[in-house]
Amino acid sequence: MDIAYILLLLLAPFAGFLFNVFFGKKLGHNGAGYLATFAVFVSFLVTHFYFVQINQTAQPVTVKLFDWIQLGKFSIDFGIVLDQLSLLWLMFVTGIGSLIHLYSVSYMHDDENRHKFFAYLNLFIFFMVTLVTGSNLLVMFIGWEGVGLCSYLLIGFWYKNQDYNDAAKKAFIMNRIGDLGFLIGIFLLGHLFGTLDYAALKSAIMSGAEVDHTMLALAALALFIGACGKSAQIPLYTWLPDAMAGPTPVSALIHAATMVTAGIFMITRLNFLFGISSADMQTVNMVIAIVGAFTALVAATIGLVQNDIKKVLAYSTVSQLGLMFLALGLGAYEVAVFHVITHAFFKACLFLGSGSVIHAMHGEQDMRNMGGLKKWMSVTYITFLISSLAISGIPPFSGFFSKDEILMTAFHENKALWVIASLASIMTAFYMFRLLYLTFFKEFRGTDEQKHHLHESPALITFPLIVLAILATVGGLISLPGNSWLSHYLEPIIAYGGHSEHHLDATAYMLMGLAVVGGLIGIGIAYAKYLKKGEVPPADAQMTGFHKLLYHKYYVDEVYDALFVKPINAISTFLRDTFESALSGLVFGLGKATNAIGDSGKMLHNGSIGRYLFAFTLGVVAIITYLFFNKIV
Amino acid sequence: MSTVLLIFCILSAITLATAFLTIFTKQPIHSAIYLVLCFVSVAGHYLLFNAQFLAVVHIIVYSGAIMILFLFTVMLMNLNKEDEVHKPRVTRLAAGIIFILTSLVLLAVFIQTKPIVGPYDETGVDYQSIKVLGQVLLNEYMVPFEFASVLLLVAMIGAVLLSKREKTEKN
Amino acid sequence: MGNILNEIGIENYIFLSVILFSIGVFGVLYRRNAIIVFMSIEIMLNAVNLLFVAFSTYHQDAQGQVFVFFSMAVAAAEVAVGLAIVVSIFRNLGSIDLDNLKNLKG
Amino acid sequence: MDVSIVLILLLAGTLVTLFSGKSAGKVALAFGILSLVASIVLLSDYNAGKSINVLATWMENPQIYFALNGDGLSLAMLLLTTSLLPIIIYSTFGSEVKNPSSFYSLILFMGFAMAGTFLAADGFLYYIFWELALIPIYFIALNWGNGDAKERQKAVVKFFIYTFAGSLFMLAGFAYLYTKAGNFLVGNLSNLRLSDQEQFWIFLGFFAAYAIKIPLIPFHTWQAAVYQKAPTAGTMLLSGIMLKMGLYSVLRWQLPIAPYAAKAFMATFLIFGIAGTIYGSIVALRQKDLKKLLAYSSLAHVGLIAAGAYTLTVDGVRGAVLQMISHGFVIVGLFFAAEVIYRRYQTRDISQMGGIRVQAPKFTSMFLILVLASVALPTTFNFVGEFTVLYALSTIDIWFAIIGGLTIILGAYYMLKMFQNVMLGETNAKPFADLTFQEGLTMAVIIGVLFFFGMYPKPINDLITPSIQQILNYTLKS
Repeated sequence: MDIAYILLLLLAPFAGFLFNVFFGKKLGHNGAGYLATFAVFVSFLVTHFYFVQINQTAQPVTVKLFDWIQLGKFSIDFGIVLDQLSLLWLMFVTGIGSLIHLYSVSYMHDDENRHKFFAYLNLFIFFMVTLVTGSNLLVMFIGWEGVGLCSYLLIGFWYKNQDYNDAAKKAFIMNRIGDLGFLIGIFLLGHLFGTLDYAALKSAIMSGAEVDHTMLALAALALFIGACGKSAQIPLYTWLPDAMAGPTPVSALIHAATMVTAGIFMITRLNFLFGISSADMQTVNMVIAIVGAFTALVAATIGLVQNDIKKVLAYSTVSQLGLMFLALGLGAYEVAVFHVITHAFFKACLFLGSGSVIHAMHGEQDMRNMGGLKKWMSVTYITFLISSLAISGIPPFSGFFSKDEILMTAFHENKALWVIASLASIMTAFYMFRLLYLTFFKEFRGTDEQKHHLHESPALITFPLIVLAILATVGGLISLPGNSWLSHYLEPIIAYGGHSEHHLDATAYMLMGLAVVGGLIGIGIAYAKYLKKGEVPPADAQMTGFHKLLYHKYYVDEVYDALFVKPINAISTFLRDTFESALSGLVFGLGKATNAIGDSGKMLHNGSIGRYLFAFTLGVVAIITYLFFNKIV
Repeated sequence: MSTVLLIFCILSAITLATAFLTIFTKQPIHSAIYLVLCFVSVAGHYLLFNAQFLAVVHIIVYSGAIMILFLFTVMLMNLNKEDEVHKPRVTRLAAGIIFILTSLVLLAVFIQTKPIVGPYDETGVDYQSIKVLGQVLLNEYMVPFEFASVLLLVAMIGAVLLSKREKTEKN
Repeated sequence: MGNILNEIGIENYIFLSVILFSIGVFGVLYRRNAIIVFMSIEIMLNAVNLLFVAFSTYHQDAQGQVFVFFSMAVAAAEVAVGLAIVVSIFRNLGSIDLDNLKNLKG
Repeated sequence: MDVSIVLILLLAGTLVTLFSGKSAGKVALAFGILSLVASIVLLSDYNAGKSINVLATWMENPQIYFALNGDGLSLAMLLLTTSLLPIIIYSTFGSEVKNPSSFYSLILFMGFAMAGTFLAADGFLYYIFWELALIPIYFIALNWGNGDAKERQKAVVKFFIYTFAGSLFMLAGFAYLYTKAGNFLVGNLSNLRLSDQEQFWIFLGFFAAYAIKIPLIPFHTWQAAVYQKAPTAGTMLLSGIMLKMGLYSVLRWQLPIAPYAAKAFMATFLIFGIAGTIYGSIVALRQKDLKKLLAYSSLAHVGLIAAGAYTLTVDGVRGAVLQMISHGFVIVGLFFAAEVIYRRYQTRDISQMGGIRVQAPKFTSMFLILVLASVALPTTFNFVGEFTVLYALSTIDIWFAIIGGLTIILGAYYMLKMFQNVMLGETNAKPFADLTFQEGLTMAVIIGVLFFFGMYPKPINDLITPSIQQILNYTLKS
């Protein structure tokens, strides 16, 4: 019975994908969209069924579908495991997924390739489900690469624009760099333990078998590189802002709520590995925490000055992901998971809200050309405001609880990281409200024609916004400080007793207060700068100094370009034009040498029979001499 | 010195001399005539061996058929002139050296191989009369014999084909 | 009739044949006229034939003579074809000077 | 029934096709499918435990047997050959072929020679088949190729001489082995106890032949030019099957006969293979000609396959074989895609393409799937092979896996770049008709195979593993 349900869970989106690919165009105007939504919703229902079940039984469901790859030491089967962690992820992947599908029906209604869009979205859900539910690392890798593929397809959805295609390609390749790390991690683990199955790995590690701990730490580091690629951490984060080239629902679904959290999922899934208390592993964890903290800070600083509404959100996403990795590095897995969930709610809401704005503005994304939209788009405005408050960490919205947990953990573990994280979250509050003020307040700064068309988005768009806003508001309830349902729920997953819950003592309250004050400071600065003074960010050409540096994202793209892309291309050109022909010349030079020898040999063969005859007789004499006299001489 | 040996010496002298003259004479016609003499003297050698049949056949084939062919060719080409240019001096010298070299090597080979000891076989059995030869030829060597006929036929056809004027020449 | 070799000796025949053969070789190398070269080849063949017969007598065996028959047949065929070639060369080139035949040059 | 039936069918097909005039293509296809059916029947016989080997004396002196062995490895390669042959033949149906009867006849003859190479168990017989395969491709490339006739001839003659010259070293090796063993049977040759010195030279001689055929860098210089000049069917034969002959021979002949040398020089040859992978990937980046780009991608892939074979581990060899089969399919598909574009645009210059996707969505999807398969996306067959090979490399040394794994990144880079430049962007001014039924079917079959075995490689795995085990037992015994 389980198999049937699980296949339904897995294959419903896949069936939706196939159907939309082949018949999507014939399904009428919105048919493809509704079909896709329905497919994801089916998955959501199945997930819900299991979610309820596991809450009662606490027994994970494991199904082996078939043997997949055999290696000398072990074989890898295509198995599915539905435990607390994967179900939790499935809940918001399929749940938010359904909402965004629904949203897209309206958002994409006038695109000629709608059916493909929905096909890709469904395919994405399918791979995401595979990623989350796989019972071993390699099945996860299927999903891992699959979602990368869908990300590629969707970023480059408007394929006529080569810039978008470049962005898509960049995303795929950067992800692939991470994927190589992931693969190396898989190899090392497979080599060490002879299995890739989570349960088997866990029991092997927990049983304290003699293994090379340095190798283990290396494996963890390699896996972390994989996570860096997928979850956009330094140094592999630059693809995510570019990925905003895709349609906005894609940004919401893939590049904010689900796919980019795959790295966190993977590390949480392997917490029995990352949580080992060896010196090497602690170094790895430190690396993770530092990378996370710096990513949070760097992305936040870049986010401060961006003018593209989606770019701001993209950097905000990178920054928030950094915070999650900080938590992971500090061993607070359930805190990271908590932030993943709340972040999924409010960031999806923010992206969908920005999509609603862009929709109203007919594709305009530059905030300098917006303003005063509150008047026309009240639902969008309110949901946006709620989500902004949530991400800024203002109580009682969900973001407050999750972010506070991270800061608190950081404070207890490492004060320097706490300072960095706090700075990042102050900046977050600032740029979110900068975004809000520039977009929704003051006078409209766009063209008259745009103004003429301004309107609130239809119900299909606002409905998901409202649902997500509600979730962003109350999402914090799942893990209230001091009484965390989430920690309790994830207990079987966390191998090392979990992160000790913070007591609600004076320090804790002080930290909460500090966080809130920090958030308010950020909001206050934004208020003073953009609402009171009514500043508008300067045009690109007028930027100077540090502002310009930030606006150009520290020129990281350019540096990467100069360090990696250009040299490789230059080497390629050199090899193609010079080296290949030289090599070819070398090999075929042998032929030429033979020719030259032949040419000189030609002198002998001048066609004169007389000379041939001489040679012949001499030869005969020589042969006879050899035959008869060699024994004597 | 017995009579036979004397005859042998005279014949050998003729043979060698005419062979040399064949080569040194400038006029091809003369060469051909010397060659005929040479062949006849070789037939004389055969007679010395009491191989009459062979001697006859030799004269018929060589002096008769082959030499006629040569003569005809020479006449056909109207080569009866002393217009042949000598080869370069070096070449001629080299030819001489090779002549000596070949002789020495071959002689050395024959001397080296098997010294002849004692008197020669004399079984008294008839081995070279026409009758015996015919039997050997048509029993043991039946197949090669037939092939020889095929060979001659082919050679004849080949010769005819080769010496026929090509049609393209007319065009 | 007694064996003639008792009076002359096989060595003499060997000497004779060797020298005759060498004369043939010499002629091939010495002359440029294709017909004379042909004749030299015939001389070489005769030298060999002669030795065959000598040894045939030496062993008192007819096989050597049979071989001479075959060699004559081959010689006849060879001369026929060879002279035909010479004739056609003469027709094409107007000369049968071997040193003028350089078509073998690669 | 024994394995010679396939050879007989293909040879008969060659003759019948030669005299079948205008319907040659269909006749050839029929024979191709027949041989596929025959190989499948053989496979089931083999799985049922029946003997399908052939052993007959061919010559007494030197002692040469007409010996054909159908073990798992050979059968896998035979199936690759016989399943790609009909696909290749069918793929040509959309374009005009001059003088079809000899063209298709040559293709079948090539199939015959390659199948023979995969089956032969006698070194002499094997060598004959090996060289025989060179003749038809020579004529195919020369007479039906594209581009300037003179340049084409130059490239093709180079190719012929180069590969032939390499093979002569192998022949010398076989000749030496014969003096040792007294015959050419692979079993006997593998059981020879050669000295280290002898093994070294034998290994090197075989390597000369295989490195050129595969090709490994720096012996690849014939490849790109010939792939570019040959007609697409010829390129498919070359890249899909023929280069697998070299890889297969490494496993069948080189490793078991010279095990000591294989072990002693393992690291060197691993580096050869991996360097080829990286080199091919980098050179492919900036190619202007679509077929040349694919040629270099092929160079990159076979480098990795060769590295897998030289690891001398079950995983590595198995991965190499899986990768050989999957690469055969995917590269045929990709070259076919190039052909599809060529039929419409009459060019292979990437800079003249672009913007095709709007006009040909079906083609775009299928092409993209092939591109993704070529960069080893999980669920495609190529991933199974590449993963296994890389895993095997990592068991030797993790750095081999890391550097070899760069192909994952670089491969994605050049393939996606190519895809972007060829298919995406503003709508091309030149019209591009979407796939015809014939083209669609060709690609669909290939894609179907790639996905099926990508998810369920077990049948092939079970087929090849025992023979690989056996080969490695020979190799690792001493």
